[in-house]
Amino acid sequence: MTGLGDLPVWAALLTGFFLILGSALTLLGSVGLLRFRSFYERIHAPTLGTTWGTGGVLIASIIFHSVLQSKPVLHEILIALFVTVTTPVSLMLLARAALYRDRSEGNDGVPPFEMAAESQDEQPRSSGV
Amino acid sequence: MTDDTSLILMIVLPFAGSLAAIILPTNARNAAAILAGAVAFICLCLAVMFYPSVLDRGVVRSDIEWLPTLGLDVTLRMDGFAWLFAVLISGIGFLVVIYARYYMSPEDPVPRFFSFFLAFMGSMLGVVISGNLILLVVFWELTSIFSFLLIGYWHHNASARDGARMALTITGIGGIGLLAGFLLIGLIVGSYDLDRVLASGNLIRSHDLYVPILVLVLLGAFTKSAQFPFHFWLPNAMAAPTPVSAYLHSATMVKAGVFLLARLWPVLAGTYEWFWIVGFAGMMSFVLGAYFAIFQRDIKGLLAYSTISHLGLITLLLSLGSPLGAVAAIFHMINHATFKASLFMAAGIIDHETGTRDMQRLGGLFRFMPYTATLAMVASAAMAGVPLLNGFLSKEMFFAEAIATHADSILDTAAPYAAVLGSAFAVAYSARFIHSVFFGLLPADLPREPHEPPFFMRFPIQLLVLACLLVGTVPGLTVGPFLHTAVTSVLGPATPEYSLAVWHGFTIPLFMSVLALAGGAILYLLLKDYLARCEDGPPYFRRLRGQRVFERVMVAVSWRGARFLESILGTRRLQPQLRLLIVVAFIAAAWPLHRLGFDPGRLTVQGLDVTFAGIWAVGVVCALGAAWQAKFHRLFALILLGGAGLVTCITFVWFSAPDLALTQLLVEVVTAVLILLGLRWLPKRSADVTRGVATTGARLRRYRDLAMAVACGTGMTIIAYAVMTRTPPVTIADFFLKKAYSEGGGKNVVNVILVDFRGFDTFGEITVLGIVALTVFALLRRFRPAPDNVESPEQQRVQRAFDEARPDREAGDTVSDYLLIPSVIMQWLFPVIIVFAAYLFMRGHDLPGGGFVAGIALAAAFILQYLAEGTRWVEDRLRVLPVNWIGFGLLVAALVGAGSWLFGYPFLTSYSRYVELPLIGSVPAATATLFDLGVFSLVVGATVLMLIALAHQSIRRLRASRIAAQSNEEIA
Amino acid sequence: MSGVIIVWSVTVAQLLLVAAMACSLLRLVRGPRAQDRILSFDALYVGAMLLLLTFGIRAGSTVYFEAALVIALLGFVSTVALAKFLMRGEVIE
Amino acid sequence: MELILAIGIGVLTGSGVWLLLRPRTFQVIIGLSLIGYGVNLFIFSMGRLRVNTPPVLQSGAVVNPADYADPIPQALVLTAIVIGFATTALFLVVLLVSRGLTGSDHVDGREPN
Amino acid sequence: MSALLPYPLLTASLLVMWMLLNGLSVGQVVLGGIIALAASLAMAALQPSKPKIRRWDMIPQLVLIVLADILRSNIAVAGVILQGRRRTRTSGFVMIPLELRDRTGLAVLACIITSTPGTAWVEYHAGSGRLRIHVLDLIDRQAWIDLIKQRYERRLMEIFE
Amino acid sequence: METAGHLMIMPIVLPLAAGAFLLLLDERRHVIKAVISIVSALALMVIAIALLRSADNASASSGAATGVYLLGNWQAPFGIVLVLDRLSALMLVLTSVLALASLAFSLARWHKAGPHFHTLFQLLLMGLNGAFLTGDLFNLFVFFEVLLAASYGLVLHGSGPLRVKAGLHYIAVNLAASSLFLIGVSQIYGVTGTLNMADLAQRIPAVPAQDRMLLEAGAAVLGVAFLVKAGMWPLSFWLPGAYSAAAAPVAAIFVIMTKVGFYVLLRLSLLLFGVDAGATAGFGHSWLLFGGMATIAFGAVGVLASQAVGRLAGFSILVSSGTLLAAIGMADARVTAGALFYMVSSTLTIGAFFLLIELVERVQDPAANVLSVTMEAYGDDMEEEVPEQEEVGVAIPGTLAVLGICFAACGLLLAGLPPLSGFVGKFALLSAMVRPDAVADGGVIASSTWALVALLILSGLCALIATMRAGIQIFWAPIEGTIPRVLLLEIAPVAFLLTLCLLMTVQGGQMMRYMEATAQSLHSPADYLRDVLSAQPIPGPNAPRDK
Ligand code: NA
Ligand code: NA
Repeated sequence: MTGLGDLPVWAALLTGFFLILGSALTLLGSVGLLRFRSFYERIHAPTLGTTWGTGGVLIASIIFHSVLQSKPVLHEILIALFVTVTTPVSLMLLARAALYRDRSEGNDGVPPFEMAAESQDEQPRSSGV
Repeated sequence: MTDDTSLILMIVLPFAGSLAAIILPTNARNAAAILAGAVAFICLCLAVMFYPSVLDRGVVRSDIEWLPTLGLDVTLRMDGFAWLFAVLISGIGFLVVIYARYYMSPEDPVPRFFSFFLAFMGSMLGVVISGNLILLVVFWELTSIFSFLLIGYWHHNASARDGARMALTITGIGGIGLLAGFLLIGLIVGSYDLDRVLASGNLIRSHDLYVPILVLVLLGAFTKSAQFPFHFWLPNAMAAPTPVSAYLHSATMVKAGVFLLARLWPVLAGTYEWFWIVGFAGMMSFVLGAYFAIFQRDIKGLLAYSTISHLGLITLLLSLGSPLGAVAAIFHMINHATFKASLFMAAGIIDHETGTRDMQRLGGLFRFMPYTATLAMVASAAMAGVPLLNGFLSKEMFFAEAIATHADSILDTAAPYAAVLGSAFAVAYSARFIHSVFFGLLPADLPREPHEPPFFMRFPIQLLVLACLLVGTVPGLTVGPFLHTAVTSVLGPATPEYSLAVWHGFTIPLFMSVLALAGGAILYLLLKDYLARCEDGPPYFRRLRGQRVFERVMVAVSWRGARFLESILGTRRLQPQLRLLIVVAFIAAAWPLHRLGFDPGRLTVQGLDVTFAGIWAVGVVCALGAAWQAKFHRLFALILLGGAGLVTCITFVWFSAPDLALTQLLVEVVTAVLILLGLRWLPKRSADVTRGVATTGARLRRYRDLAMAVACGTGMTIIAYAVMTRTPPVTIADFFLKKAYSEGGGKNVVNVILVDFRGFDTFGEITVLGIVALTVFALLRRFRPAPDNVESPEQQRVQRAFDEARPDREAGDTVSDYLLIPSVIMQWLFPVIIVFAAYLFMRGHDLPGGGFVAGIALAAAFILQYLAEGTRWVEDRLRVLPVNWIGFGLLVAALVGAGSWLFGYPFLTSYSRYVELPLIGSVPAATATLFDLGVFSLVVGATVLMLIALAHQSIRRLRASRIAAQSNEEIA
Repeated sequence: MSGVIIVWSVTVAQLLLVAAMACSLLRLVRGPRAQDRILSFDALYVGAMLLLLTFGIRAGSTVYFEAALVIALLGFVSTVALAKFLMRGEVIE
Repeated sequence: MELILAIGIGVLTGSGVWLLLRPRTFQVIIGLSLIGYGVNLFIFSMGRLRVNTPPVLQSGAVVNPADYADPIPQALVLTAIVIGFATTALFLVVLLVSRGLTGSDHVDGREPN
Repeated sequence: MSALLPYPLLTASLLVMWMLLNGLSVGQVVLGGIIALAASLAMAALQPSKPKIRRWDMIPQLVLIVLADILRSNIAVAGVILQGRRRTRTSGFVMIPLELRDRTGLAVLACIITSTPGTAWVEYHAGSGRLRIHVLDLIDRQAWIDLIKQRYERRLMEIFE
Repeated sequence: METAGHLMIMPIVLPLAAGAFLLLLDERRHVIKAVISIVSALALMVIAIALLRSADNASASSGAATGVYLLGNWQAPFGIVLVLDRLSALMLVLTSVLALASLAFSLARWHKAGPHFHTLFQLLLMGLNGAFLTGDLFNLFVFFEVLLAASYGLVLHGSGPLRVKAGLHYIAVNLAASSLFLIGVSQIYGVTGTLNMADLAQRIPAVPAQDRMLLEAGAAVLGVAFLVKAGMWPLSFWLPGAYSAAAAPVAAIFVIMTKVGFYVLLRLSLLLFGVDAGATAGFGHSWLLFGGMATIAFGAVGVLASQAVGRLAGFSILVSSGTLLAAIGMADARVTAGALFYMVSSTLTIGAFFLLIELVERVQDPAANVLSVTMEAYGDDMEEEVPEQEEVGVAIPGTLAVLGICFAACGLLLAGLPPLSGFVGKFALLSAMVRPDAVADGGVIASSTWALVALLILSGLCALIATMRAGIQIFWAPIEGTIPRVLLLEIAPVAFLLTLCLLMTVQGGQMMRYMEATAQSLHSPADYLRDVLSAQPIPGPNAPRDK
């Protein structure tokens, strides 16, 4: 039904590669989200999906559509841009909120508010995944 | 004047007079009286003038079309019997008016009295001269209503209110029964016309419905005529002003019942059922009424019970089914009207002059008011059936009928004895009235010094008593011919031979009369001393008070019972209502499926896509989780709801509905923010408080609800699956797909449907959105947070406290630090989203997008700024006027729609073509796009209005608390 | 040939993405804290966005692109609102 | 496919109904939203399911309706979504106002005793 | 000019966005131009702090560096996730005193740090200009501080201040 | 379509334009807003009457029994059509009359009790008229939502705990009902593939047997949605509360809303499941009959049980709805005719009653003059409030008498006692149910019919007892009767509506003729189908585009 037939194989291979790369990275991110112990570790995981995970799929999409329509189809770049700009916003707000909640509940493993330059004495926490 | 017009006038005049009287000033006593008197007198003259035409034509009719298709026309019909009553009603009415003028005190709002009086008279005339059964019911009910107003005239005392209510309730019930009965008669006869009904007596009597008809009609007649067992309302009606009693209980109200019995006598009488029901009621009323009358202390009470008794006599006569009985009944109707009216007026005079009607307090009044006393004596003698008075004649006829055997039965054998007994009682109470009021020694403690009343107060009595005398001495010359016309008009060919002679020789009836007179006299002599000091009401029956029973029943049925029923048949709680709704809907859907043998279609697992299944696994978890968590973890539930929405979007995309996915996504975002805004005003709820204390009942309720939920879900699944797997019908969609581009000017068929083919739906849809936004706005204008929400959220308090506690920081640092960096990005996204919205709008007609999604996107841009910087900051810079956006949007949509009128096309006719613009090339220009602009504008306005109105509550709260603080300072 | 490649890779990619969404959902349900749920909700959105892009490739058309674009540009708004609700107890001050 | 979607519709509606019968206003509003999803998908499914045939015409002037999914249910769902959004917002505000005036978030405005 | 075209750079980039979305054509340029202008005028209403970009030339360099770093740390974090329990790893907070004050610059820095898997922007205090980040795989705290300050902050300060 | 035809859409567009325009005016400009609103309402009445005349004449003279308006110039069944026949015209007139009265009443003060009253009111009218005019099932849903949304706003107008609680229930139930509406409509579409009512009527007989149960299930669910609006027991418990809590003018206009449910049920049951509906003919009639009877019984009980006059009025609505539903269930042209007459009469009556109640309650205690809204007032500082002890009207001595007369009239009308139209309506129903030819064909009259007759009569009795109790308590019992302060503007609408009832009595013959003609055309919808489906769009603007 779609004109997949007249897509050159190299393009198909490239598309497939990036597609699977991107989604694999995203999956990894989610796995990390699932397996990491503390919230502050988990917060790192989704960025896999939002950076190169998204990137991979977008590149695949760009290649695919550009070759298929034999003209540059670049509007996926916008998605990349928007994701890169918006994800930090939510993550920053979320992390700060989590920090506040942990502090107000006096949970351990969170730094005190003190921000004196020499207050680098926070104990790094050792943990497996 | 033609008979038609005078017939109509007889009805119209009284009501017109009533209207005229009601607008008279409250103190216009004479004006009202003169008006009423004039009306009554004219009616009397009209009636009298009818006699010749009634005499030679028998029946005079006048028909005015009213509801022909329902067989209900204004048919007025005057015959001898109706004529007789018309004369009685208007004549006695005239006399009562004169009497009332002097009876009523200047303090009373007399015009209202005469207004009701005239209206009542009109209704009564209507009853007697209406020639259509339903019309008769109309007037019948009117008499009930106006008698209600007349009895309750002195509504400041409770007895009047109760009497009026009881009268209306009983007679109202009767009237409704009468209506039902007449409906059945109409069903049999095929017409409500009186003449046709009177002509089809045999048909009716032989019909299966005869007994129901009889019962219903008698219900009407007995309630009206206060016949046993419906008699008890009448004595309570004595709370009415005496003129009212004199009118209602002599010639009119109560007479309506027996009038009806006589009127329908040819149709209903003569059967076994008729004899038994009517006869029994009549005899009971006759004897018991007379017996009760003896023991009344109140004169009017005595007269009331005697009325019941005399009407019982008439009913008894009619029950016999013999023509002679009917003659006697009609004759007694006349006589009773005359003497009873005069007696009531006399009672009124006594009350008026002495200030009391208690026969134990009264006495020896003969010395003070000889004329009145004489008149009263003559009248009550007539009531007792003393010879040479009219009462005697009809009583004689009654005795004669009583002994004559009709249907062989106990009732029949009892009749003579009952007749004598009742008559004896009548003699006794008449004697008591005369003796205890006018003779004996005068008690000391009379409220005021009695003397003769003014002439015009006595004049009506004189006339009536004169009538009693004349009729009693020379019946043949006076009442004879009129009675004959009346009788023939009722009985027609069946009219028997009868003589009105005073003297028939030494007959059994004569003997019975003597017996009754003697017995009554003796009875009174025996009871005299007892009656002088007994308490009110008859011995043995004192406990059994009809009206108390009635009141009890009324309260039990119409109040307590009703409340109980309402509470079990209905509910005021929401959950049961929703439960019922769901159950009903489920049954409604399941019933046809069950009835027509439903086959859900075979399950096919083919084409089952793992990805899709996985997506829906996510969706299912989200839905169930939301249902599970919504009580204690609102935020969690909200997030899960979002998840379910996301899965819905993916489904839309999967099954080729990109527009739906777009819209759903944007709505998701806005809804989430909206509910979050609301969450702040809901009470804190923690799981551990109420968890685990669920009672068994609660648990059972939960299981029931769970079952219902599962049932509904399964039902939806089955039906959806069934429809999806059936072969689709030929839908109207093909037309849209074919015409969307060629005639709608767009490639995105969904959008073309929305803005063109079915643009009218969108038109209404945006109106809904606008209305809701306005409602939300209006509601929040009056929003008042619950006490536990008034202060700012815990987090803000903690953070402020923290900032204030530290020397290096000041209040608000935390939040400003918090938003410092993110807000930069969110600001820069503002124009980006605007451009994106423009993009969505522009492409709508040809590709997924359109005014609605564009609108929400733009709204999101605004909301993002509010999120980033707070309400004040934004509104210092941006002045969004959402209400105007809404109004503008609606107007644009309406104008675009109406624009097509200019070209003579129907509303919302779109026009699209490509316009060649310099250096831009051909661009699509469809009026549909303009319409979409209206949509866009409205959506922006509505969405922003709702969210911002909600957001404003926080500021409102701050302002309120500030005001509160100030006031506290002022206090301190 | 290339059709087969595309179809297969898209199918695999979609499976991976759905698995990713499932993981995020699992974390969402597990929590333990609200911030974890919000974080995984965000991840869920990203997964959905990528899924939509794969549809575009599978269908060889760009009609599904805007949906993805909407998630990319506006999907974070609800996350922001949620986070702010955690931090301040109030979304718009 | 049909089966999965049907089950999905059922679960959404069922969960919604369950919440609709709960005593707390917030539960009711979530329930109404879930029912909304279910009903929208139900409407959508009434046009039968077609994969990858969006009713967006290729610019070809001649159109074969068989090549496209039924656009009408989609249009109906769009309207339904909008109206659902509006009513959700309204109900939310009403429950807030009720909570404010009665002090309780019970649907009957007072705690059951 | 500045009244009509308050943010030329913004307007331009919005126009580019429009082009990307609608493809290239004269009509779209005109239409997009109008819309972009309108959007930037709307932006002007918000009176945002207007960033001054001094060193255009450094932007591409920074972008490339960041992309590379992101790619590297993607692999690193993926490794961490895949390794599972086989190796213990310490994560923790690092406090970094910043000189960079420009809000836009800070925003870009935030995007960089957050977008890089393995580092997360946690809190920033405008008063003291101190930033706290969380590092997934924390071995040498000072190394991270230098990395951020040397690799990103310096460049950003050159660009924005 | 000639421009005269455009009159048909005016009842929808005019109130919309008025409402939208009112939005652009400043909040505090009450006078100008009131003027616009009233003018619009007046215009609506004039238009409605004109439409009624045209509908009556058209069907009397030419073959075109029904006026058809092709929206967007798209032919039925594809586009949305408005259909004007005697029934819809009648409903339009009734709506406009009631609207005029309530609006006038509200001008005494209610319209200031909250923002955007007039807009909401106008849009409610738009929704009502749309629902009465549209010939498209989904468009009907849209207009239902329009009128419901506006009603949500209006039922809460003036705020206050009572209103909000009742409103919450009202909204919750109706939202659920709306979902049912959607399910029903879409299911019908899924089976028949069309949304146009006339087209549906044509397609339904052809629905294959294995799909018919799905069709009927959809129709049944749809019916439930309408029954909620019509207030059938046991779906009607929200109604008395909501109506008695609503502000007087709002409650008055709401009376027409239960009639919307009746209208749609009547229209659809006769159009889709009438005699020519093949296997599905007569679908649901018995349910309506018995449901209606249950509703009458419950309503009557409620009437007796209610202490507050407001609830009494609310329950009388249920009685009237039940009567109408049962009448549909009878599926007999003459009964339908009677039902239509009864509907008009009872609507006017209860509308007047709701307005009157607020006035007579001032007899009981003058404190009732204070709006609950002013008690609850917690608005913005700039918000204009109705002052606490606002003196309403002046105490004229005649007031009490006038109120008494009006109350008595309402009582008679509710009880169906002579001489007013309440009696005529009830008699029309009864005489249609027990009539010789009804016996002739059926042989005997069904016992259910007898039960219905009894219920009708007894419900009247209950109304009589209850209203009498209330009237005595209000007008007679008080020793020191406080003379209420009533504006002419407030009593005039009541008098207006009651006068109309009187006219209906006097002109009963003509009215009945109209109703019978209406019923006839409803029971033989062939003309309707022909006219709707044969209406041709004007050739023109949508010519194939130059590429
Ligand atoms: Na058109
Ligand atoms: Na990161």
